Amino acid sequence: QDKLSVLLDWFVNPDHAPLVVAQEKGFFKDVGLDVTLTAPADPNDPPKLVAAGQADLAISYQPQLHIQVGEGLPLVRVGTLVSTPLNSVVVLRDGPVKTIKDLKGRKIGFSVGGFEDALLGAMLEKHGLTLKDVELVNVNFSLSPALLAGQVDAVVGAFRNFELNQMDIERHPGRAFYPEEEGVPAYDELIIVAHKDKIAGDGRIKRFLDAVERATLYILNHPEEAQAAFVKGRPELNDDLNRRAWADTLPRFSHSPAALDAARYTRFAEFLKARGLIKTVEPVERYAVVVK
Amino acid sequence: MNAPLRPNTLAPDPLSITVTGARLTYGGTELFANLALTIEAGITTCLLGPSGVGKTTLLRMVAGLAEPEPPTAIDTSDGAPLHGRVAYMAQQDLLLPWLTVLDNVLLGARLRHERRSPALVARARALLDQVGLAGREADRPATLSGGQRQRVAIARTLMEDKPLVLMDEPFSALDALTRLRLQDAAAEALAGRTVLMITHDPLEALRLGHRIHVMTGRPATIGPALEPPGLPPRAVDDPALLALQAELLRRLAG
Amino acid sequence: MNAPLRPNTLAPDPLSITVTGARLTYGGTELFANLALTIEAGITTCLLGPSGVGKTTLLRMVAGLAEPEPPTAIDTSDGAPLHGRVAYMAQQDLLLPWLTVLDNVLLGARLRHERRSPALVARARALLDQVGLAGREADRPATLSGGQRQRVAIARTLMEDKPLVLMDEPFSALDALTRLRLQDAAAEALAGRTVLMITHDPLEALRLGHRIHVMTGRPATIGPALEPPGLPPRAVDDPALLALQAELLRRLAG
Amino acid sequence: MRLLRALITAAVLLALWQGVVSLTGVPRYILPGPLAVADALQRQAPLLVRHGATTLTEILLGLLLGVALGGASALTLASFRTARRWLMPLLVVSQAIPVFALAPLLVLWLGYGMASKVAMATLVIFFPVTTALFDGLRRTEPGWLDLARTMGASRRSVLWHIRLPAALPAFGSGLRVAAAVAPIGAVIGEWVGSSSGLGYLMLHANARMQIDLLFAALVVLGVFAVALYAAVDALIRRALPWQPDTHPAEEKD
Amino acid sequence: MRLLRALITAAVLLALWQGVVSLTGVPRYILPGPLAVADALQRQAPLLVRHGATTLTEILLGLLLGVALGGASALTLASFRTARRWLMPLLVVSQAIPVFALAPLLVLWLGYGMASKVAMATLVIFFPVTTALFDGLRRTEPGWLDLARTMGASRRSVLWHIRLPAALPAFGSGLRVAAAVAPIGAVIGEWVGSSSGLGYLMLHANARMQIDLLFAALVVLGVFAVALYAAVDALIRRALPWQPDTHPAEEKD
Ligand SMILES: Nc1ncnc2c1ncn2[C@@H]1O[C@H](COP(=O)(O)OP(=O)(O)OP(=O)(O)O)[C@@H](O)[C@H]1O
Ligand SMILES: Nc1ncnc2c1ncn2[C@@H]1O[C@H](COP(=O)(O)OP(=O)(O)OP(=O)(O)O)[C@@H](O)[C@H]1O
Ligand SMILES: [Mg+2]
Ligand SMILES: [Mg+2]
Repeated sequence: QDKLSVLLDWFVNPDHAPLVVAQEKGFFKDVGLDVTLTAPADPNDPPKLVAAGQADLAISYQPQLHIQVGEGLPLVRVGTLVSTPLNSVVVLRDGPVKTIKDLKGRKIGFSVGGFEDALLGAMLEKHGLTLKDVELVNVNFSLSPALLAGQVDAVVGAFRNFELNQMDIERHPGRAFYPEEEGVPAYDELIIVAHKDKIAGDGRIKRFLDAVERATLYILNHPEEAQAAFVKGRPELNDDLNRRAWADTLPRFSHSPAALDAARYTRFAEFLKARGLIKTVEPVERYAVVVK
Repeated sequence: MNAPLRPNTLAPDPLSITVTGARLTYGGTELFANLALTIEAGITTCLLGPSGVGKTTLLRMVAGLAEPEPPTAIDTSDGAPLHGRVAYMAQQDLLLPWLTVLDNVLLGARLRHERRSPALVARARALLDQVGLAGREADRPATLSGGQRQRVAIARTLMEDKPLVLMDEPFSALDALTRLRLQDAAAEALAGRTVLMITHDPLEALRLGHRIHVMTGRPATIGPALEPPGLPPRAVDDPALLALQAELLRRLAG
Repeated sequence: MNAPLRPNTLAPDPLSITVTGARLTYGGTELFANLALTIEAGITTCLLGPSGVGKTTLLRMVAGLAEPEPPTAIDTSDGAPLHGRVAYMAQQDLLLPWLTVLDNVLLGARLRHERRSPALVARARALLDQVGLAGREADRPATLSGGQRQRVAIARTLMEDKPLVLMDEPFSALDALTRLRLQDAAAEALAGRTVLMITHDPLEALRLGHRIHVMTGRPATIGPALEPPGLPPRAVDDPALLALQAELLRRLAG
Repeated sequence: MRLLRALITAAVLLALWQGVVSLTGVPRYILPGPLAVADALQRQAPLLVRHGATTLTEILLGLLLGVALGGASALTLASFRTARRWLMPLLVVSQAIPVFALAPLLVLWLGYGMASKVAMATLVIFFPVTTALFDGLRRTEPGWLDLARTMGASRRSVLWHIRLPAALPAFGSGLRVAAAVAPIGAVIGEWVGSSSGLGYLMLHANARMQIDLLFAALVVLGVFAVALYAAVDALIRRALPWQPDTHPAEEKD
Repeated sequence: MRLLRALITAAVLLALWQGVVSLTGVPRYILPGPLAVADALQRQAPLLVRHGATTLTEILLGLLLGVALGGASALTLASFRTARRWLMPLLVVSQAIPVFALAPLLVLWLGYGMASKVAMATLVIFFPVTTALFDGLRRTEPGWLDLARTMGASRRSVLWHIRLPAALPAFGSGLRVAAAVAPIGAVIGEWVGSSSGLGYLMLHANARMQIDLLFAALVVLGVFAVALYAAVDALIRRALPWQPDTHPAEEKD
């Protein structure tokens, strides 16, 4: 059994289903891995700690990867967990904002991820607005409460599989504007990153990705059993919200976690450069690889 | 110069206090049981007794600061409670370090939210002058010598204009001459008032006391009053006093 | 019963101290300037003076606690510095509230990390017995009367076995009889030692002092020594003392 | 009697809470009512007990370490002028650094285990204890110091036998603050990264909008704080019998 | 002389920092070296000044409010036995509640403006000040209280003229702690929700992996803390001239 430490991006939630199911179903054990999953409180920490050699793998986000690599962190993407964007701009469905245009002059809450303003800027520009036309407020991790309580008119950084359900349960259904439909190129929301210099000859990563792939397929084939495995030992995850989020997340898992679409990464890097978040567009192989 | 020491209000009928059946225990030891003492109206009663016999405790009991046990009774001649009618000078000077000398003397007025009238301040200054501390009004207690601190405490007590005055060894830190001077000043200021004064100096008791009691024993008892002839303040070199001093020492020896 | 008061080590050659040209100012006022005093070896020097003249300050200066100004010189007969060779009893009792009476007496040993040997403890207990506090060893200072606290401080000072003993009004809070008893005890315990004692009581100075100085004036000066006949402790009723008392009072008024 | 009082306090608090909820109409995903929280407390009892045990361990360890280190550093500051001059600013700065900036460093050096949480709790407790004791050590009655000096006491001996006992009441004051803030220290530590503890549970519940569970965890934390404070308070009173404790409101007049 | 010492302190700190970086080989995206941070400080000076001004205002307002409220509540606790019995547990609980649980409530009631940050800073400062002053009020020399009683002072008058002045040194001790923790209070408040301030800047820099900027903001925060502490310390010494301040290490022996 080889040990392998994995830092999640946030507390365990349905986004991590393939990892948790692989753990619970013994898929990791089957490939000779003893995996520990650790949740941080700040999603910005895991990539740093992997870069510092504190853990083998971290769950992160594609936009952040570009920024981090731009700042010189020795990171490389080795796998994909969720292959579509999850991020979205959310407003109250029966609120005054019907289109992006209606955001003019309004308060928009965000939870600092480092990339929300760029994303929002692109979406606004498609509709003839700029960031100067709105007021951005950091609401930390209280996105839906801020929106529901009317403190802000919209939030950016809400996950479509999560916050929308949350609002629905509270009987204040929301409306989402999807970045990939509003001028932002599509990207992988959740990716798996490793230290650049440590992947060569490390057979564990390939085996890990195999187990994740197996778990993803298992979830698709046996949603009920997978759900049961997911909440086993985590009774706090067995509630209405998580069950709904589970259903909404299933179709978004990458069916081929190890595969890489290099062109997609280049396209997104160019987008980020245009928005001023990175200075150069590096060759994809410097920061995203297919592990052999 | 002596005028300010005399209270500027008309003193009411002097008060007498009778303590009967007084009982007080500290941790199982009876300090006194069934102790009786009359503090006669309008005169100075001096209390002597060996160190640790319970003089301070008795004084505090009269001042309402020590909790006596039944069947203790403290009766006043006018039947009204003593609270608010006592000026108390403790064995320690108890000056407040953050107040100036003058403000320490004016403490009572400050605590009772009385107006700091020019007359009041003038009286305090005159008292300080009387105890030999003119010019030190603005100093803080930390810069005073032991005897100077005690003199501020005396001025503070005389400043209080109360029918009953309780003083615990008020002159113990003073040199012989200052002591004589202040004894005279105090005797004059307190004339006509009911005073209970603890002292260790038999001669001081004989100079100042109309009646002198000696407290001895455990549980302590109070002996009969010794009433020296003549009116206080008596002259130090009065040969009658020297004879009485020997008598007092005999009583002290119990 | 008196044995324990006598130090159990052989006293070294007694020490004499000469203060010359002493100068000290507090906030612009010269307390003393060019003051001279010799504390003779092996005898008791008593210092009298009006309250606030600077006696305590002088004592503290000798003890190394007050910072004198040039050209002050404090010389010892053996040329060695005084530090660590002084037993000092301040005007306040300075008992530590968290220590028992016995531990307060043993404070010096504790501070110097000396072993708390049975002999040491026995000596402390005997001293407490001598000052009339047998049975109170385990009590805390807060439960003592003013005089009792002072007696603990006396015991603590006598416990220190030092060539120079400085005492600031050591008996001021004691009644006449206890005072006489403790004067005798102290005189015996300190026999052959160099002692400087401040007192306010001329008779006390005359009983205990080999030499008596009076300090007066501002800046203060120290008068010539008065040397009463006979050896201390002298009898209280010695008529020669009474005559000298009048002389002392005259000098005090100086 | 004390128990009764505690119960009434709790009842009044609950009533107030319910009042705020009813009057202001706060939505329950911001402030759930006491009934909802009571329900969560009961339903999730095993969970709360499990995570509470972790946090309690961290709190106690942190308190122990924080008090020990705080005491030691106050003594060091008091012992060496040099230490005081150079270290004090450092201590002050240490208070102004937010955790999240330190979190990766802490994890790097201490890992995700209990060590990093105990370190955080320690850091939070450390400063009030240090300042309180150091301040107490500075305020010694000068007469005692003079006496000790003539008795030939070394500086260390004065510190140990005079200054320290005299400063204990001030130290007690610092301890009380420490007891009250220790729980938050542990919780902040858990935010650094953890897989159990009330702080973890709260973040978790918050992220999932299980606000009733979040508040249930808060209730447990509050109980810890009050219990710790009461225990420390009782301990201090016991340990310092010579210390005047004159409760102002109990005076007669 | 003092300035020189401050400069040397800073230099030693920087050297230590550089030492840690060099020796442990912490990567710069976890702990950048002092040079990198100095560079960021200089490059981003206008940004730091702008956000620093916001935070400083919050700190000062919070300090003012926290000290006023803390002082008032200590006096209330000391005045009314009832208040003491019922309120003390409440105060203790208030310390154990992590911000983020309160954050949505605070924002709901106070909005995203400066009020919620000032409220946080106030909350953080409040408890040390309250406990320190309350403890001081309890430790009055009994002799003074006796004297005041015989002088016919009301309870309120005793509190005001005897207990309070006697408790000022203890209050000063609490103030010092408050000055040191005020900055973190404001920063925590900014995390709750804000669009400017050093806390906001730090979150932002952290997310963008501009760790040098994050640490530059930390440096500014540290300077605030030290300056505040020094100012409060000087103020206290001035205000309490009668208070023995015997620096242990300055004794001669
Ligand atoms: N710290 C100080 N600052 C300013 N003045 C001081 C200070 N200490 C003492 N003094 C002044 O020095 C003078 C001498 O004080 P000292 O205590 O030596 O008097 P003393 O002769 O011992 O008097 P007493 O018999 O009353 O004890 C006094 O007038 C006092 O006010
Ligand atoms: N708080 C207390 N707890 C226990 N015992 C006490 C307390 N206060 C005083 N005592 C004891 O009561 C006795 C009488 O004390 P008190 O102070 O009345 O004596 P005193 O006659 O004034 O003596 P002195 O002349 O020495 O001042 C002493 O033996 C003392 O130890
Ligand atoms: Mg007495
Ligand atoms: Mg003196």
